Amino acid sequence: MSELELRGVVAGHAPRGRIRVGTLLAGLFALYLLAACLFPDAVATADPNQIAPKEAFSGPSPAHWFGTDESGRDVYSRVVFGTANSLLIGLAATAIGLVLGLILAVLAAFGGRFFDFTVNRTVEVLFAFPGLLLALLVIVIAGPGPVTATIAVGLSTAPGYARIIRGQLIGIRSSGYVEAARVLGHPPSRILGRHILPNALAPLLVLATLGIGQAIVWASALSFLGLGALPPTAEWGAMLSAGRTYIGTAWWLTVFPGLMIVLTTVASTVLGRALTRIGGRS
Amino acid sequence: MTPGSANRVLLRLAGAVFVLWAVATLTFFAMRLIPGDPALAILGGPGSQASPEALEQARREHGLDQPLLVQYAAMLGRLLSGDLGSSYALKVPVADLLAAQLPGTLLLAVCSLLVAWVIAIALALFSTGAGRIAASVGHGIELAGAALPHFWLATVLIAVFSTSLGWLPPVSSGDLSGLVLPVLTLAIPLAGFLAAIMRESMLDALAQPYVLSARARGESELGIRARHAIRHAAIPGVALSGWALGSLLSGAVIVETIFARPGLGRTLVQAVTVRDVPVVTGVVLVVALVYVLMTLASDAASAIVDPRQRAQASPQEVGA
Amino acid sequence: QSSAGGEPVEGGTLVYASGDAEPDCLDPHVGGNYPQALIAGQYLESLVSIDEDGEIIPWLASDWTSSEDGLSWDFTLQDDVRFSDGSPLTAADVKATVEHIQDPATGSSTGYLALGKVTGVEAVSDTVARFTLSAPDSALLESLSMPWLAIESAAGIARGIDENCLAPIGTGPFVVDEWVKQDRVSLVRNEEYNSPPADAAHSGPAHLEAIDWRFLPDSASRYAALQAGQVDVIDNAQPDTLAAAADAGTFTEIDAPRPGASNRLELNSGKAPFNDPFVREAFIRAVDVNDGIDALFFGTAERSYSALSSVEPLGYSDEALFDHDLDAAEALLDEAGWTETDADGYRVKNGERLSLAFPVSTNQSIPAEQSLFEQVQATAAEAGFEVTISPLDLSSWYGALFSNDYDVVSAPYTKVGPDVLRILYHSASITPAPSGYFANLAQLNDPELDALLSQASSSLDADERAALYAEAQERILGSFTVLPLYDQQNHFLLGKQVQGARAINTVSTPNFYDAWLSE
Amino acid sequence: MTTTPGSTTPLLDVAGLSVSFAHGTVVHDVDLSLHAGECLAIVGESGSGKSVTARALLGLAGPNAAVLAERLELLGTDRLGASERAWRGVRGREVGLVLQDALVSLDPLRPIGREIGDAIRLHERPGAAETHARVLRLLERVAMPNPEQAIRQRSGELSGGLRQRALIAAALALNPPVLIADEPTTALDVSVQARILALLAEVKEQGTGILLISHDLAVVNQLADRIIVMRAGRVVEQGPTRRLLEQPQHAYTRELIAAIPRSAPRPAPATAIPAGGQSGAPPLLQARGLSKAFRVPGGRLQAVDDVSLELHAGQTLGLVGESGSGKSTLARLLLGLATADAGTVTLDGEPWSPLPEKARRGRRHRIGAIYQDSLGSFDPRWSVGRIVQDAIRGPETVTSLLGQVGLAPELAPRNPLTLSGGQRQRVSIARALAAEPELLICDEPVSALDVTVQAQILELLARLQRERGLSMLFISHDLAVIRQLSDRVAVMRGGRILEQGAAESLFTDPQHEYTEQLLADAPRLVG
Ligand SMILES: Nc1ncnc2c1ncn2[C@@H]1O[C@H](COP(=O)(O)OP(=O)(O)OP(=O)(O)O)[C@@H](O)[C@H]1O
Ligand SMILES: Nc1ncnc2c1ncn2[C@@H]1O[C@H](COP(=O)(O)OP(=O)(O)OP(=O)(O)O)[C@@H](O)[C@H]1O
Ligand SMILES: [Mg+2]
Ligand SMILES: [Mg+2]
Ligand code: NI
Repeated sequence: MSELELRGVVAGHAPRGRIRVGTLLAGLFALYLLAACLFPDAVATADPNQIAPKEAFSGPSPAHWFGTDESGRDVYSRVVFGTANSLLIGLAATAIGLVLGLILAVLAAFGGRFFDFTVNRTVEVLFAFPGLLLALLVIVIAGPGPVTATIAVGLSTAPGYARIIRGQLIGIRSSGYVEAARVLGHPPSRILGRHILPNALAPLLVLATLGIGQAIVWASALSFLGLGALPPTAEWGAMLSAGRTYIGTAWWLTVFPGLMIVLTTVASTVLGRALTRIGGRS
Repeated sequence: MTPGSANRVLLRLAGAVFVLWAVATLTFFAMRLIPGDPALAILGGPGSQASPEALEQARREHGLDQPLLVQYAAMLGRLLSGDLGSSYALKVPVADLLAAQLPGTLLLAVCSLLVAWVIAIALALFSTGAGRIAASVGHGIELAGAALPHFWLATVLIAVFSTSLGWLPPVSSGDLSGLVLPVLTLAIPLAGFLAAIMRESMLDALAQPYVLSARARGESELGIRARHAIRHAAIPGVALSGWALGSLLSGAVIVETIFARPGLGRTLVQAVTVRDVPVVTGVVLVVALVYVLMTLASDAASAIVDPRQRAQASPQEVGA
Repeated sequence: QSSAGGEPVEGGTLVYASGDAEPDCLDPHVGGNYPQALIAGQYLESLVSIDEDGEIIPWLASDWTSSEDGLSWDFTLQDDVRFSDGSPLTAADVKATVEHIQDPATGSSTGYLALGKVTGVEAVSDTVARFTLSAPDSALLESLSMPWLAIESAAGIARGIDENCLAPIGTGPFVVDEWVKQDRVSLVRNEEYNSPPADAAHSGPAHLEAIDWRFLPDSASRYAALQAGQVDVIDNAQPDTLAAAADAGTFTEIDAPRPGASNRLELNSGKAPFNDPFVREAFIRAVDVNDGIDALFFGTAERSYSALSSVEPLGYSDEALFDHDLDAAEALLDEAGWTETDADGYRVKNGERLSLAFPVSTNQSIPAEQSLFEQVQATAAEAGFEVTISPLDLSSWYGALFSNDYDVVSAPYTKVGPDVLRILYHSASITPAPSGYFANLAQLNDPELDALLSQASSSLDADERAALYAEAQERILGSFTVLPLYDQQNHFLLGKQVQGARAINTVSTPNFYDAWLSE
Repeated sequence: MTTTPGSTTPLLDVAGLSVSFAHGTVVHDVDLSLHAGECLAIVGESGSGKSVTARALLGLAGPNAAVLAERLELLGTDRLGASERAWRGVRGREVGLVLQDALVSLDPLRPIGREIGDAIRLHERPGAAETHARVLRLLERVAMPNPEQAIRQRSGELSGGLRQRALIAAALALNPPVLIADEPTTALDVSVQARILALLAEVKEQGTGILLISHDLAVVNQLADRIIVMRAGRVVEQGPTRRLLEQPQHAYTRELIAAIPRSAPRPAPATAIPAGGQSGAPPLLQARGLSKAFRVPGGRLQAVDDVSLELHAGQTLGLVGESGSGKSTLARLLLGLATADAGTVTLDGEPWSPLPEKARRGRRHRIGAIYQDSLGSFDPRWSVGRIVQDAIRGPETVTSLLGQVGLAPELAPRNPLTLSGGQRQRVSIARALAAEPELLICDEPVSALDVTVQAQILELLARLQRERGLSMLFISHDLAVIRQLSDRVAVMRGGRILEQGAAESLFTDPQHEYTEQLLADAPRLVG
């Protein structure tokens, strides 16, 4: 009796219960970032602000893993010391953007009869206001600095989030399960909290994890316009934009901070997924 | 039903006018809030050694000596009569300036949006089904794409396609070949973003019974994603497109700077830098207008992609 | 000065890529900044020019004489010069030009200040214009050589600012044809041109048929465009590009430092902590920029020890004042009472940290310079100075200066001749103009210096003038309010096909009258 | 030209088929074969593995399934370990599959014309015009009213029965030699069901082999040549239809046959409930002049047209009618899920439907609902247990509620997507009961249940009515069920109520000719 297995149709999912290699790597990277945030001195190999103009623009070497920058500072150590600032901008700006976006979207999608016109229009006004101008205004008014950059980036990304979430909410609010919950007499807050938001959360999670990297990039764009972090603060976005001038002569100035941003985004996405997988099963 | 839909259109229009008004108002007061004297902008920028008489005269001429509310009313009056005013710094009518800047930026933004969609859909189609490795690689590309700074991408694209290969001009040359690199620069990160969002909804959609039913008809994996799942997955992205275009318009500044393209983004940043209030207001109004139009379009597009949204166009009594 | 010889080729369009901001107005009378000077040199001409040796030479004015007391100057104009609109150049146009610059409604700054002592111009005849002055002005000819005081047609001026800004009417070798905002200015050859300066290489119309003057704000793209052959000339070539270009060997470089002041840091002596000369000296001793300049500028910029540009013949240097000496700095700080040190290693006095505000204009400082400022920050910290660098947009930067919210600042100033010292360091320049503008950012208030500067600017005796300026500079540098860095950088890169282009020795703007394109 | 079973190579020949999921093996060692022109029916307990077997035959058991078989031959070709590409050639062309979940098996974003057209386009490549024509013909064959309009509608705009017909049309599109039909008539009224059965008979006549899965033994009796009875993933008995129905061998088969609802009147309620109006109390639920129209391609569709009805406490109102006649829409109006164009609903004499949602919320718990599309009514991210738990208002627990509807507590952590059709329907019922409503609006609550489970559920409902005075609006196409359960019955067609009256009189003495026809079309097990 020969038993032959029929192939499944869709590429099979990983077997449950085993941690994937990707998740493991992402976790390790996250730990590394955490260490860099909390104990930068231990993780770094040099003082991030120690200049050595004579050693400027030297490529990666055992002494300087990521090379040195235009002032001879150790790029690796600057990347390490920049972690806290960059993650602050990434996380806080994304949090601001998402929370604001979520509130706006919920108001827009569930404004109700009375609020419908005014709230929706107000939300639209915020959407319509160019994000760049918003960022510029915040910086011009409040002066440059990490907090300002965070707020500026958060504010200017909120409308995008709001827009996506709103589209998502509109689809979900007419779904059968939301109707079923209404028929059960559950109050809107409960429906929103238990059905609508969690179901809108999948794309939201992607947004959030992507947002971390994007916020840092946004901040670097502000640096490009000359309005980024205060020197000599190490911050990935500012390092990127400062290193851009030398992209032809010293590639390591942009590639390593850029890589950190990308890796952070990837790791947070992978971890976010893993978390929802665990959460979704329980 | 007809009076109802006529009402809806009217409401929508009123909404659009409201948005434009509010945006103009916000800009007006925000520009007063920031430090810097607009009268200086009129007299050759903040570094000018303008005489007191000249400053006084400039203020009087532009009504800057009036109380704020009077100035505000005057601005609204001008806007209502369709007059965007004259640039403080450039001394040309803002309308002319915008007419010259808008087409280039709009072309850039629209092309970028379209190219981004093409790339995003291709990514989503080819990396969601085929094997774990391909999926991971595809996902990695998306995430990296979404996390690429424009200026870095632009510089790399120039280094590869202009300096090394010599295929494309590094800066705008006025023809289509000059549009390729700027469009790619804007499109690649947006594509990564769109694709990453699509992927989630796509995976959800692929678990649905109608997908099984399509398989039972003999639909291929690609066909399933292309004909079924992608539409479900595209819903959030489509909703985003109107906003994306608006933000591309104002956010094009980096690309416009690097590729030396005249455009709204540069105009806006420059105008903010020298406090050229009429130009800032003009650009903001244009961006808002494009946004309003695009929202209408993307709502319509969403309704095509997802008819459920059409049914919900009027507010339901979910919340209240 | 084209090294590659050969007969000039007639015709062709030269594409010039400018990294400077696009002017708001093509008429350099209005406002008056360097970007305007760059382009205006192609279509406007001045009464006089300056040759390689720094001597004043004739241009639109073939001859000039001054009265004994120096209060009246007669300029005789060249014969038969015509504006691009066909009208002849007369003394009335000179009069109209000066009146235009002095009219507050024009909003001229650079030209206006340079004509400070001129009370009026009289058209003695069609060809003779007489300037009357309130006081002798040793800088008058230097001032008049600058593009911001170039002669425009009276008829053109009469059209009003708005129109004149779009296409000023001058006598230059090229004429403004079209201005596409944020993109380019098209210049076409002036076929009737006959008024080259005395040091030009040829006569008659220019070789080039047209110049396509493009605005390419990004330095990397500018260089990429030059490499791709999309443009023929770029300005504001960045240090790394210059190094790369020198390695590649495929481009010609023109290094033309700007005249007037050098690029320098000014220490605000008007308020604490820099009202204490010990603290100023301590700062200057503490800061080490030499290695940084070498690295950041790839050897394209030379350290300066003078308040004036190296192209100024009357410039005075004193290297000894700027020796890096950390021990001396610390001793000076101790002496000034900044004896304590806090946990972060900064000096403290009466519970107050030794903090310095350093606003940096991101529109005016190139990346290499901003990096250098970070090194200033880092080296000053070693002595216990906390330097806070805030990158600001132009308006906010001026705002910070006007409200006296700065201790260190870098603000370049371009003007032909040492008279720039009077503008920058005379105590009269501490009083802000109504717009808030004041040029004496060091807030140097030294009556003796004031006297020296006033005397020098009225002295018509060259030797006396030189001696006075030397003494004045000694006082300025000795006050430790100035840390000179290097000349105002002004590098052009030209494709090998460009021949005969040069920078004019007035304010070092490029001139394409003699230029031609080979191939 | 009927082929005698066994005389030729079978179209379908399977031996030792087993399917396992992470939680266990759900199909054990199933053998079956199907010949041209033959109809093989699979009947059995809900959740016994019928649908999984059907899907496995097409290589569609799903990514989490492990499928093992000793032999799997389709049209004489071995398909063991076939490549995905090879399977694609089979699906739709050699084997047509009508999935059980008719309500959710059509892409909600695409017009059904496209969905059916795809089946054609994928294997043959006719022009657009020809595809259109063929789709139209198919829709006519499955008795789709107004096919020209339907072709442009999306599944969300179609009633359950209309969707099911579209799905059958898609499966028949290429005249495949094998047709697997999983509960193809659950959502159809008896008249349309009769037409579809006739169509299937005709197809069979033409030589197609049909594998029919159904809980409705009357339907099976009409069409099937052989029957397989499944329980708990195993085949317990098989044989020719007549023999099996008349002399069932296995105890479960006997149980099944005994549970078939006879078209018999409702047993008299234990406690006499006063008929409406006599007590003077207002009806629990009353609708007056309800109307609702939809915009459809090329016009408007009056889905509910001036409907008035009343339902008294402790009573059951049965609602029968043509598929697409507006039953579900009426239910949605009564629930306040859709806004009526005209008319009002009162609950206990107090206004209900015109009120804003806020004003209704406090009384929501009095009305429960069982939806026709049960899967759509479940939050896709929630487990069965959580869905039920969320609705509980009384002392019951998830386990006890699941037990009442015949579900094992092991199902609680599962996602509804992985349940069988009947299991989902029972989760939906459990959820409705969890809220302990006074009034239950049930839209085809037992359509996917095998007769034994169905009997169990009906008994449960009857008990609740007896014990708690539960009132019900009971929508069903199954006249026997309606007759067994209802006090009064309303008959709908084209959005209107044609006839309304006491159940018994309506069944014995129908006034309207449509009602007469309905009664005539009802399939009977014997006869
Ligand atoms: N994708 C799946 N993942 C896990 N379990 C599944 C999946 N699909 C079905 N099952 C389980 O397999 C068993 C058989 O399901 P199947 O759908 O075949 O039942 P069925 O006989 O068709 O029942 P019904 O008459 O209720 O439709 C059920 O217990 C069901 O819960
Ligand atoms: N959202 C909608 N948009 C357009 N038409 C609709 C919509 N919902 C229902 N219809 C149409 O209204 C009619 C009545 O539908 P309904 O679902 O009430 O029928 P039903 O009596 O429940 O039928 P079935 O027994 O088949 O479920 C159908 O023709 C259907 O196509
Ligand atoms: Mg089933
Ligand atoms: Mg229905
Ligand atoms: Ni049935």
